[in-house]
Amino acid sequence: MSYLELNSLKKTYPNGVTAVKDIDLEIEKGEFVVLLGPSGCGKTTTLRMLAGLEEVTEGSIILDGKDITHLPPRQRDISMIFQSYAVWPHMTVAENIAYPLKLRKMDKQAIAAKVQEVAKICKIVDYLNRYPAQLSGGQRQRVAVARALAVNSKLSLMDEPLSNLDAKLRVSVRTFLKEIHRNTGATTIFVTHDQAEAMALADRIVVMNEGRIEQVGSTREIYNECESLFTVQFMGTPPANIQKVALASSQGRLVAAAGGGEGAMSLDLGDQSAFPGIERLMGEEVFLAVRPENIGIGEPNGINETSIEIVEPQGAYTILVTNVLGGEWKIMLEGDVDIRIGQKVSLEIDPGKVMLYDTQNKKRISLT
Amino acid sequence: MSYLELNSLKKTYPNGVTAVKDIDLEIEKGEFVVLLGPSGCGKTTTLRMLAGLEEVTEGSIILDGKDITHLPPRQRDISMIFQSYAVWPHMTVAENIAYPLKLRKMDKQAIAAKVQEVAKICKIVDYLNRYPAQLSGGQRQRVAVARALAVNSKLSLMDEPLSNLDAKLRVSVRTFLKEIHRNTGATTIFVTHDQAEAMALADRIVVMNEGRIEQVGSTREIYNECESLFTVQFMGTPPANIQKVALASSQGRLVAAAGGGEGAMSLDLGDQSAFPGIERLMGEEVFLAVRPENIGIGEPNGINETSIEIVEPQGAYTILVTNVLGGEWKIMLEGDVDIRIGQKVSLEIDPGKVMLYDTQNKKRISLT
Amino acid sequence: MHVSRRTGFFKSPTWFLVPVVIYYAAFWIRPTISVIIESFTDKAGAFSFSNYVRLFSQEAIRTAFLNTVLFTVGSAIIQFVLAFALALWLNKKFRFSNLVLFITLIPMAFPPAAVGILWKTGLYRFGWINSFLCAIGLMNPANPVDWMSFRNLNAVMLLIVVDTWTVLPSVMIILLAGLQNFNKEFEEAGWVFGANKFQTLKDIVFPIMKPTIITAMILRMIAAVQVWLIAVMIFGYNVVPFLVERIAYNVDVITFAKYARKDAYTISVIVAAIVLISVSMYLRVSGDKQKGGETT
Amino acid sequence: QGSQKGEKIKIVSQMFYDPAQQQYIKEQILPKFTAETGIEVELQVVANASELYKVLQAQQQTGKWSTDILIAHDSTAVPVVQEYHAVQAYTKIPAGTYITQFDDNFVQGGKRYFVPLQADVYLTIANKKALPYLQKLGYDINNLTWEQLAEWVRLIKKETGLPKYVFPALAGKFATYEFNSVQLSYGDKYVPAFNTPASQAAFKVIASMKDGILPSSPTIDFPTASLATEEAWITVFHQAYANASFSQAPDKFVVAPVPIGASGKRGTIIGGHGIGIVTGSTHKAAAEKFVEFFLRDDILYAVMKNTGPWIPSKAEITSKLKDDPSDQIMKMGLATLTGPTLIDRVRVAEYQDWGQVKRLYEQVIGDILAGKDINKQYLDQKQKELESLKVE
Amino acid sequence: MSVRRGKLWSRTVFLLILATVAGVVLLPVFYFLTISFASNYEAYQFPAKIFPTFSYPAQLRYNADKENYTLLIKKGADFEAVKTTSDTSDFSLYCKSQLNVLIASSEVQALFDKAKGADHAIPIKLKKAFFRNYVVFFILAEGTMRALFNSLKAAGWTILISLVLGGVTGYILARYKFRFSNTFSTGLLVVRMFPAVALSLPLVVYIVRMNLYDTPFALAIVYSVPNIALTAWITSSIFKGISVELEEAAMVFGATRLKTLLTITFPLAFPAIVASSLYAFLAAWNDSITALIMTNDNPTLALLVYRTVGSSTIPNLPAAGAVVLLVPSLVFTFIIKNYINQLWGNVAL
Ligand SMILES: Nc1ncnc2c1ncn2[C@@H]1O[C@H](COP(=O)(O)OP(=O)(O)OP(=O)(O)O)[C@@H](O)[C@H]1O
Ligand SMILES: Nc1ncnc2c1ncn2[C@@H]1O[C@H](COP(=O)(O)OP(=O)(O)OP(=O)(O)O)[C@@H](O)[C@H]1O
Ligand SMILES: [Mg+2]
Ligand SMILES: [Mg+2]
Repeated sequence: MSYLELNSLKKTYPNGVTAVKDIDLEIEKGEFVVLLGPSGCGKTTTLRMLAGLEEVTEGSIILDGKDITHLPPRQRDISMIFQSYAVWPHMTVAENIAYPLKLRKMDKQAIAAKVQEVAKICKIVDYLNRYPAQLSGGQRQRVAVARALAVNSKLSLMDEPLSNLDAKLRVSVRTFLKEIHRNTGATTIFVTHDQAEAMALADRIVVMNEGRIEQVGSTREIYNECESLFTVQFMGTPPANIQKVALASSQGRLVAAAGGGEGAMSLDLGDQSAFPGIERLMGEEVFLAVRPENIGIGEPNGINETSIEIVEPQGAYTILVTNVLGGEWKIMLEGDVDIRIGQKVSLEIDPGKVMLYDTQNKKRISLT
Repeated sequence: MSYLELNSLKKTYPNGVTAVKDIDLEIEKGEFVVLLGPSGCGKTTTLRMLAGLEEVTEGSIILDGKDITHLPPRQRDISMIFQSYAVWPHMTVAENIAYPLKLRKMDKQAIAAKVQEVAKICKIVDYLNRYPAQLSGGQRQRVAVARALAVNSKLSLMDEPLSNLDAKLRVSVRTFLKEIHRNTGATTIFVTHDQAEAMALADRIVVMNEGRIEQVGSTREIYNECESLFTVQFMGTPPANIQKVALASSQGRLVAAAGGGEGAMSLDLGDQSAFPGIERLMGEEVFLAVRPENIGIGEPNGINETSIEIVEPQGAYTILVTNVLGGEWKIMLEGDVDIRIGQKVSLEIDPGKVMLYDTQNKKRISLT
Repeated sequence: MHVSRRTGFFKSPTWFLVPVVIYYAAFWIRPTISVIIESFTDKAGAFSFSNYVRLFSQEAIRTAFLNTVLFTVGSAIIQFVLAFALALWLNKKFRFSNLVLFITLIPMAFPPAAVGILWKTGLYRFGWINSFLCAIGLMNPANPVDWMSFRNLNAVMLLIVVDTWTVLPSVMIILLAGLQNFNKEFEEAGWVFGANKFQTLKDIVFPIMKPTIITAMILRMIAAVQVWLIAVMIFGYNVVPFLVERIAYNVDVITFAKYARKDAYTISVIVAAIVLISVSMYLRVSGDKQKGGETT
Repeated sequence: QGSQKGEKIKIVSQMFYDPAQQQYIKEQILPKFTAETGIEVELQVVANASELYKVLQAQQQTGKWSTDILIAHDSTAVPVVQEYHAVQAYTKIPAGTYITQFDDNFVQGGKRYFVPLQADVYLTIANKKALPYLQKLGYDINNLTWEQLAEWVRLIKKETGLPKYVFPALAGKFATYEFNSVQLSYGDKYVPAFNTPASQAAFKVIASMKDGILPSSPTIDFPTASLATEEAWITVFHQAYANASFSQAPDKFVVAPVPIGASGKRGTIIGGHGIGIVTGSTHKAAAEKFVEFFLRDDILYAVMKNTGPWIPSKAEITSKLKDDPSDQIMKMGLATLTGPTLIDRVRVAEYQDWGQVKRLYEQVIGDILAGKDINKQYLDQKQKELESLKVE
Repeated sequence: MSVRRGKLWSRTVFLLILATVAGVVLLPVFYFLTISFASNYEAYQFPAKIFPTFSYPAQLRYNADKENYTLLIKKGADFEAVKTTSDTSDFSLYCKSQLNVLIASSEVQALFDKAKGADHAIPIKLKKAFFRNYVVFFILAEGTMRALFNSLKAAGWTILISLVLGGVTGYILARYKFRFSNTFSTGLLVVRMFPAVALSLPLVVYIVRMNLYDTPFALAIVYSVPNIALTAWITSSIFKGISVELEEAAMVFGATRLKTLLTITFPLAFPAIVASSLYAFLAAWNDSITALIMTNDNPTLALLVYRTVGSSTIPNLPAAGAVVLLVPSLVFTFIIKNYINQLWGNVAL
């Protein structure tokens, strides 16, 4: 039995919206799991059911062998970091951290010691006597973390705790959270719709869509072995480029082709013999997905000639926007590339990194 | 004379805070300039002085040859996109766009035509009769853009127009803004604290710090030829790694070294003869800055052996956090790297990409 | 918004307050000052404290003072608790919450005269209140309570109940607005970190809502100290004296008495002083600990 | 006729205080006048003396006299004439034999300012449910003494366990006159008074009923509600209001004269209203016409019967009263007014402020109900306070 | 299972609270309405009825000995004799004035004849003229229309004065911090601390001197004193709720400050400002005390109600008058409820 089990969890709001349709998930002790998905997919709802802030419509939640499905929040032994931090504005930082401990009837000295300890970890020792209004967003965030840390709960929940921070701070707090997790080993469920965050933090990512789980796996699996068209389209900044192609065989090689005339696509996927069972797909249409970083500029493999429409230098890399069969494709090149808008280029798609999806059920077509 | 000139601009608020200390800037017609800097550095204040929403304490603003320093906003012929969009909630989308035109006493038909035109550009034709409350954040943002676009002003100001959008949308609106600018060629000043945004959009970036300009330049210049320690530390996600080193000569080669014993740094910067005038720095301490993507793992050049503390896979690349002389260094490797936490590695720093800074005035030391 | 001074069409916004100030100077400060002057002068017009001395020697004034204090404190506490509970309840959205909100606001619309009739007809021994209590079996029809024979503390409490019915909506409205602006995550953080509902209310919701609560309570206290109409409509003059009831009695019933005007004016000054003192005391007690300011 | 078409006069009246009375005047009487003369009439009723003074003061200060006719209580007649110069002296009085009890107020300096319309006295009214107890005692309600009344009230309290006598004593209202009528019957020649032997006896007899008096009495202005709900069965009260209860269900009540005191006679405060023409009136001719109309036998009788019943001010009417219940009440009142009754009047003019005098009486009933001993010392103190209120 | 029970529990508690709240508010209101429809005879019946009646179960009895007739009305289990007479017009007048039953003398005669024929009391049905009290109220309240206009004028002026002066103050308090802004808003609070009853006396003197006595405008001047302050707080809350950026956007796009105010700020604030004006309306509409002192020939509706029926010994007519007054107030309260947040959300004293 796992540490935390979500069994066929379902939530219908009083207004009739079924936000969570059927969630089955097992989480091991000490794992850092990220719920990732587009806005409105039910991440917050799931988390709030775990916290006891939302009543469960169907299904059950087992934490550490105990059914907590219908317990009130305070009896669940969890901690939570809220999107707005929810650092209580009328208490000093120290009081904020101490309050949950007081509720646990810890004695005063122990509380003071604990406050000092977590404040040190979170680097807020200097602000202990300040009120939240006198802190910056990042500092407030740290207070929220410290408060959650102090209680030593069985489960740590975080609902987009970084989304109110500015980009720079977000990255640094993210690293900080990861470090904290490494040191404490607290079982953590983290909600976000920002995949960079998810990938940076997660031991396992749970991709959600419309109240269901699309895929569960490590960053690598989620990014490189997307099981559904939804996942491949959702993951990556910029996301993968998608094109409907027909599979064909040409001189013993498997070729994906689309469009005709100038700008047509023709991609050599490799020796046909390497794809057992590919016959049944021959001549069929499938979705081809390829990530921007797996496209190069040089020897044409894919598109012969296309013009660059937008260049977005990003320091460490550059994003090019180009027109492929009427749609926008994005290409990501390392470093600072000397390409002008309007320049004609040929795209070289890495055939080993291409993923194919069924047009009907949108699931991945395994080629091996 | 340039199209827009900011001469020794200074702003002291009634409460005594001097938000802008001394800004000198010249902007050419059609340029897309981004003001970039950390929170509180005076970006918004500068922009608001340009808009006429904030009184100028000292200095002058010349737009298209005319001194507008003390004109009220309406006489400046500018347009602006606000952080909160500031789309008027009691007007439909069409009315929102038309309102500034009405104020300009344009005739009705011309207004209708203009509204259609910009609505088409901004892809909001379908929503023209809706009220803002019925639109999503991204759609509202487009309305704000359309409104600004419609007036054909001399200067377009934008104060963090993307910061209220979610990560995914932000990237797409950013691309959209860039496209609009390419088509209209409106002189634009864009404020942000997000460097990815700045780099993606700007013709020129103005890096600000504490009410002053740190550096003005193209994305490439700002990223790769940072003139000050502030800039190099501010730019990049993650930002550059900084280490205080001593310069020495060893067998005719210039070496930067720091620390001693195990984990010491020793970086071969190249043949000493390539650095004329380096003599005066010999034996001196300087700050060495190197960007995460300019560090590899392999043949040691820089650090011999250090252990990986955190691995943050990011799909297209992976960020490693490692310990260098007691500080955290970040390394960015392309793709998905198979490295475990705790693994010992040697760092290979690209000597050509290293930047050195004076410890006193924090300015860059030119090595050529 | 700070627009360039040289370009604005007025130099300073304060300029626009001039009409208000003039209005208040003419219709508030002037009568107020004349009232204050009257209270500090004797019949001959010479400065004197004689009015105050005379007043404080009257037993009715002392009773009125006591009743006023009891009423103010009692109604403030009871109305706060009820209004807050009601606001908390209405703040949850339920099916007919909008309708229920309207129902709770109905007493606000009642003209004072109607409130008087309403309660007077209810409080007779054979009025509708006892009719109802007998009908639901809470009272013995053979010997119903004679509410109108209540005196002293009982009467004050009865008046608090009646007053509460009337003014609860206006207190509740303010608290409800505060709750609607209240970030629910503060409360939820309380629950998650181990507080039960009551602890959350006490340790988190109240303190954070303090500015709203203070607003509501100050407005209420100012009105409560000046209670009179409801008392007079139900009990008539003299039976349950309050300070402002004394003023009205002097103005209304013993108009021609030697010191009626003087007494009325002097009590007014006393009442104003009491309000001023109690409001600032309340502000002091409720504390300026609120460093946050950011409640939403 | 001299009156313009659509002419309209305005009456300000202290009489017809109750809406039911107003309703009768407005529905039955005024339309008749309009039909006869073409003159329209507006009736404004003021609730008490101070409201009347306020109206007059405002008209005096602004110089705009919108009122043409004043119907005033005799106790306010003097200030109306002397302070506000609101009413002019009659040159010609409509024919009739009028009661003279109020002429000291209505006639000033030999000139008549008001013609009396009616008089009112105090009466006893009792619910028929109370009568068996009286029978038990063997007393006659029409010849009751105050001691007997007290005994009756105490018996009811003993048998039913409930107080059944209402002594309306709302501040500023009637308590003073209720006491006065007892005091007079015990032989007081001058009320207000507190420590005369007659007064002391009078207060004592009321105090002896203490347990039988509704404790809520100080909050009650008129006995109507208490009598109608049967919370109270008995009261001695002002004719007009006692009659309001009576009219609601005539069969339920009996009406009798005020009880007899130690002097062997009845005592009552009497009051009456008079009608006068406003000095500043701009419709004097029309006003005179209305006065004439209103004092006509048939009209005055109808008004007296249906808004009271009151005691009509004209012998021409009182001599023709019949036997039905309301005429009987009128007769009973007339007998009290003209019989061997000790009568006194409201002496507003003699005191600085009448409200304060009333307050003294209200305190007495309050103290009686609170169980205080109403002894000589107490009453001496009250007397002292009373004297300090006299006009110097 | 425990869930189900818990749900049932919370549902029950919820309904209980709902019933209590609704009961506490509505019960008095229902009794009050019922009283406004009660006849004089009914007004003081015990136990009081919560809903009005439409007719009386009654009997008519012929008393052969005296040759008259007695009307009996059901009370509890028995019938109570209320009126005995032999005169049909007397009977008819009694029915009309005490029972709110309109029955002509000729109809009474028919009933009398029927009763005479029977040897016991015959049951009769007396149907109430349901709105009789309201009809009587309008007969008594002469000049109701004029009083209504006066009320509207007084309320209108009060709203105008409070909104113009209070609204400007509110706007400035919301948008600017100036040297005395705190003192000023505290000053507004002090205005409410002085008992209005006492202030009205010297005020009347000024009003008379200004030749405004007995005008609705004068009333408005007095009503506005506390209402300007209230309006200032409320409107400042409203304006604080409107983002400054919306105004700045207008100015940047070419609007003058005035134009911005008129085309952006005001339309946005308008609904809430209308709602806030209802406080001023209610104050003016419901007042009868100030009007009593300050008017004479031009009473407001509230004063008219007070004057004509306020001193009644029977509460049915006053209740009817008060209901007439109440109706507009209720409508406005209904409007206020949608703007609670804007009106009070940002209030800070
Ligand atoms: N209290 C509620 N009542 C009714 N429906 C709700 C409620 N809360 C959320 N929903 C609906 O449930 C669905 C899922 O909402 P949820 O907040 O869980 O999404 P989310 O994944 O957290 O999205 P986001 O990334 O925007 O926070 C949405 O359609 C939302 O509109
Ligand atoms: N109205 C004001 N009155 C006084 N000080 C102000 C005012 N507005 C801004 N400041 C101060 O001026 C400084 C610069 O503020 P500004 O808003 O220009 O920064 P910014 O660069 O736009 O920051 P951010 O990225 O957070 O928007 C800050 O220290 C701020 O506190
Ligand atoms: Mg969410
Ligand atoms: Mg800014």
